Amino acid sequence: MKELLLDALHNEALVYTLMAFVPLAWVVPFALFAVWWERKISAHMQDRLGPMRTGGWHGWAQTIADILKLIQKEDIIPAAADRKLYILAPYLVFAGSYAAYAAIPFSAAYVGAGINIGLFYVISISSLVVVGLLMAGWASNNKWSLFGAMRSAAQIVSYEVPVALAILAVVMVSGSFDLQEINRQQAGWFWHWFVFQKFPFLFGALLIYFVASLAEVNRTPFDIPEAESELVAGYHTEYGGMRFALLFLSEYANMFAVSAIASTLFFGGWNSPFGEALAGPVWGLFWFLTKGMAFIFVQMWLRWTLPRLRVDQLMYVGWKVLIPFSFVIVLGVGFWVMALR
Amino acid sequence: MVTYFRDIWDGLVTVLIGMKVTWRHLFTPAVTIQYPDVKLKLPERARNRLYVNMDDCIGCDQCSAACPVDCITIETIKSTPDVDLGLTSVGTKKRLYVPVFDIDIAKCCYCALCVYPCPTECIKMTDVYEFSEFERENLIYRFATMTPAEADSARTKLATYEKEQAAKKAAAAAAAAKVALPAPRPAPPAGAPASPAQPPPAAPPTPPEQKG
Amino acid sequence: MEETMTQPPVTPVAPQATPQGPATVAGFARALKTEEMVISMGPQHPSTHGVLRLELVVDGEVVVDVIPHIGYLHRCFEKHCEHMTNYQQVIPYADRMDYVAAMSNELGYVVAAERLLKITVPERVEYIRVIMAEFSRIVSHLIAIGTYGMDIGAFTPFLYCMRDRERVLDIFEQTCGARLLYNYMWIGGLSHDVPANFAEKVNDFCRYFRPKIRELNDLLSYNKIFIKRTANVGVLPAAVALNYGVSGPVLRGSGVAWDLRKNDPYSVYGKLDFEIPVGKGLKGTVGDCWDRYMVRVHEMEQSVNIIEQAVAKLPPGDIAAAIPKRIRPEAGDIYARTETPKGELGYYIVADGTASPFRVKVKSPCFVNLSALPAMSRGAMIADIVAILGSIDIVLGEVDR
Amino acid sequence: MTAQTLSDMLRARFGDAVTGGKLEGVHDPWIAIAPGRARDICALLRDDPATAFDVLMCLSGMDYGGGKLGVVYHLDSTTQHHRIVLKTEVTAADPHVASVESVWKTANWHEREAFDLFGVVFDGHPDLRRILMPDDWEGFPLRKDFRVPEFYNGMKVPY
Repeated sequence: MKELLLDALHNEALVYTLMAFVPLAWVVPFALFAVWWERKISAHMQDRLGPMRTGGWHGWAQTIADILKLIQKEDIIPAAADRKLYILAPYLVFAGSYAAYAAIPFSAAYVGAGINIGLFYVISISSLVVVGLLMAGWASNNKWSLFGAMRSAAQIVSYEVPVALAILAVVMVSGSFDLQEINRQQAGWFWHWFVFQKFPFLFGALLIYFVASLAEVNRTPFDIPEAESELVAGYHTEYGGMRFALLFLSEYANMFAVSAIASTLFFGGWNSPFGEALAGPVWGLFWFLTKGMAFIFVQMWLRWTLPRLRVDQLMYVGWKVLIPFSFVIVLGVGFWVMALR
Repeated sequence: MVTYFRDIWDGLVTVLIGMKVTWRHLFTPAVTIQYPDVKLKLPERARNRLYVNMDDCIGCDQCSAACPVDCITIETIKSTPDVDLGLTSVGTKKRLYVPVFDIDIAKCCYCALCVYPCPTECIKMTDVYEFSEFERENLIYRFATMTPAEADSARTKLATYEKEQAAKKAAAAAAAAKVALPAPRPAPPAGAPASPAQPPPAAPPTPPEQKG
Repeated sequence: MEETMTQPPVTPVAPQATPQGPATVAGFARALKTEEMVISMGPQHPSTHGVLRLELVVDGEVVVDVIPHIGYLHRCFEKHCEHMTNYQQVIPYADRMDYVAAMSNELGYVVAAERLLKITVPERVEYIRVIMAEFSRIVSHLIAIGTYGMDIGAFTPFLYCMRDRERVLDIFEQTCGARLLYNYMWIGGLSHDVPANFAEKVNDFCRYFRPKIRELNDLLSYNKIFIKRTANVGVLPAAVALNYGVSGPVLRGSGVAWDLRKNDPYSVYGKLDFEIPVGKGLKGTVGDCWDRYMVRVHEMEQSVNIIEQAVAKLPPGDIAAAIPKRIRPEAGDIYARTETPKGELGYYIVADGTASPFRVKVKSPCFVNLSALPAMSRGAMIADIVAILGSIDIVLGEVDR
Repeated sequence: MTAQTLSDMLRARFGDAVTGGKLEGVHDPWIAIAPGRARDICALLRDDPATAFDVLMCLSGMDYGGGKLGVVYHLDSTTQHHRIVLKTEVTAADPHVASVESVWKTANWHEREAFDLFGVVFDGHPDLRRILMPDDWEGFPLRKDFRVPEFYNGMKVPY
């Protein structure tokens, strides 16, 4: 894609700028859709109908109306807030989650930046979100926000360890940090996907990655940073209007980012499940998004099923369950790879 | 160690059980209805907005006395013997004009205690439940059918009649050397009490009540 | 937030050099200068179940002390009663105390007033009252369980509970015309007899409801996360519970089999067969939040049993006792207590021989149960406070009256 | 234990502190006690295995009119299955009653409520503050001679 654009425009700076906006064309509609979708899923799981009026068919325009409302809302900054940090925080959070999209391979033909340490880049850049959340919580000057920010920092930092270890298992199998390379290695029929390789180690790695990524994106049962029954709304208690919308958007962007990584690492990314059939760049995009959305669905399904853990139990799950198991998996995969060499 | 693994196993299993439940519900029809488009039929006994059939009201004030929140205001004027106010549908003779019959539905607690004592069954709870208003004032329902002018003339008439009666009595009393009864209700200045814009004294426009 | 801070609230951490050289972890914690933080939970907070304000003294996430502040929903019930023109007018106000179980509140009041007047009501009335009070218990427990799930973070059980609750409210509405505040039980009788197909509807509900309890157990009660969040949390030992005078599921959750329907029977409970579920500490300690929660689940099952029996036994007859039009009890006082879903609801009525009560004091179960909150929650975490408060199941309308 | 034996026992034990009572012909038999001795009497009633009143069902403040206030204790025993009512009377001029908070924790909030609404002062209560009314409320609303103030903090009261 980059090559195509370069041929057409002959201006590297312009091409890179354009390339930077391409994922946005997915992220924003996705967030709008996912919010609506989540409402519908939650509603139907709860024997309700969810939004039904706005836009006619099943309230499809509900989130568009919501975002229009949020744009129009008065921009309120609490008097006692730390103004600069308060304003900066949502952008930082969004930047952190959006930056991860640079290395995500949407299709065989499109990846924002085909860097050979793509996986490593995604893990590290998404940690930027923590800084933003801490900033938001601190700058709001609200005790509940501060609790939320502190919890979120502790949680995300702790759960990066099992995430990284689960990813490491895949990296050991594939021998590459390059996400496109990992995709290419899973080409062929669906049993070539890494989730079915080195059974049960990589399947375990998938479980660990999935659970830990739920914690990374603050989804139930690990949504303690914004646990509405305890902390009102956690770090975004004091945010409203567009700033809140931005925090919300980045949350959904994050959800898709971790789902995309999961589908790339374990489910063949843009590879068709049927070998050469239905393959190709456009079909690749379709498979990739479908797999990502399937993960999003499971996240939502879990959210509307489970209660929430307590903060110390969250740490217990992270440090005493996920990390030991991921070490076992890393060891197992390591021996397997060594033995087969 | 055993507990450790059992906890993890239990956790996984119970999560899956829960997911099974919600998955099943994903495909169960919704129990909610699309309210303004679809409405449930209310049962016969539904207690909602109050309605007063003024043709049957005899002004006995029993509903107002039964009301625990004092949301009913009734004023009555005695009729003179020469007027026939007619009969109610249950055959009670009406003897009182009812120039004011106000219900502050914003205060009403829908307990229906006013419905039961009514001798002519003219006050009842209907099945109308959509009656929100932008102005609190509009929630004071004025059921009286008399115009202020009619009420005034009725009052004047009563006052004249009572004066005559008093005079007659006084004459009779003087004759019998007894004390005459004073007129119990002096004629009020014309216009003032029956002005429709004025809310009844028991129900001034109130700020939102801080309940719930 | 009540206290807006001008400075960020956490004091800068200044580790002091200890003479013993590098500190151990515990020693390091001691060397840190930490301060307790006072945080105001409520009156505007999603899980204080109304307008309760809890002043939490916290040390990080650990709660050092809880100071409840109540009175935000004080509606002068007792003062109102003294100003009513008759005893009957109190009932709509009694409805509004525990507004999720209004029938039980009415039952408590009419039982007290009828004892004061020394009248007995027809058997049919008693059975209908029991059916309604037990439905009321189901409704109240459904709300308690549903909102408890929500407090713990599970949203879906709440809506399932609301869905089932609506079915009971339909029965109420068909019977007396109102869904929430009924004014159904009157002194000496009822406002309406039950509708024509009442028994059929009630039995339909009972058949419908039993599987729903099992589903709720699958989804929430035995969920590992839910158990982890509630077992061993907010333990209230039986002796402390009695000393605090708590009642209802809170007391029974502590393992004390005390239910006024059995221990001080009123109405026709003596003729019905049911069990008193008590907390057994199956998942943790006796008297923890899970026990209190589970007592409510089992009580719903028992209520369904009671309702089925009562409907089967429902005798024909009149729905009002012969009582004078103007109720004027002799001078005297009475304390009558009934078992509402929340616990022991007592009415202390003092009559002075006039048509209106001289004094009505309500011993509200929520008020007393809430007063035990600090005893249950010292040393818990903030998330536990929510769990403990939810397991007490307060309704602020009754706490503040 | 019947109300009569209870009354006799208290009389034998506390003498003058038991000031009367009515045991027959009432809904709930009651014993009148001296306000200053309420704590001692209640402590005995709780601790004596024969009485074992382990639950304070209700504690009500009262205003009998004419400047006479009172406190009514409804006691219950979950083990002995008997009940008794204790009543004590004080004057509005000197409304001091011994607190039973140390006997039953139930009394803590109930006594605060009686203080809040009637102005009965409970000596020995650890935390006697208003509970239902705002902290800066003036007067005791459930007293018979209470008049609703016209303004509260500048807001008109019977709005």
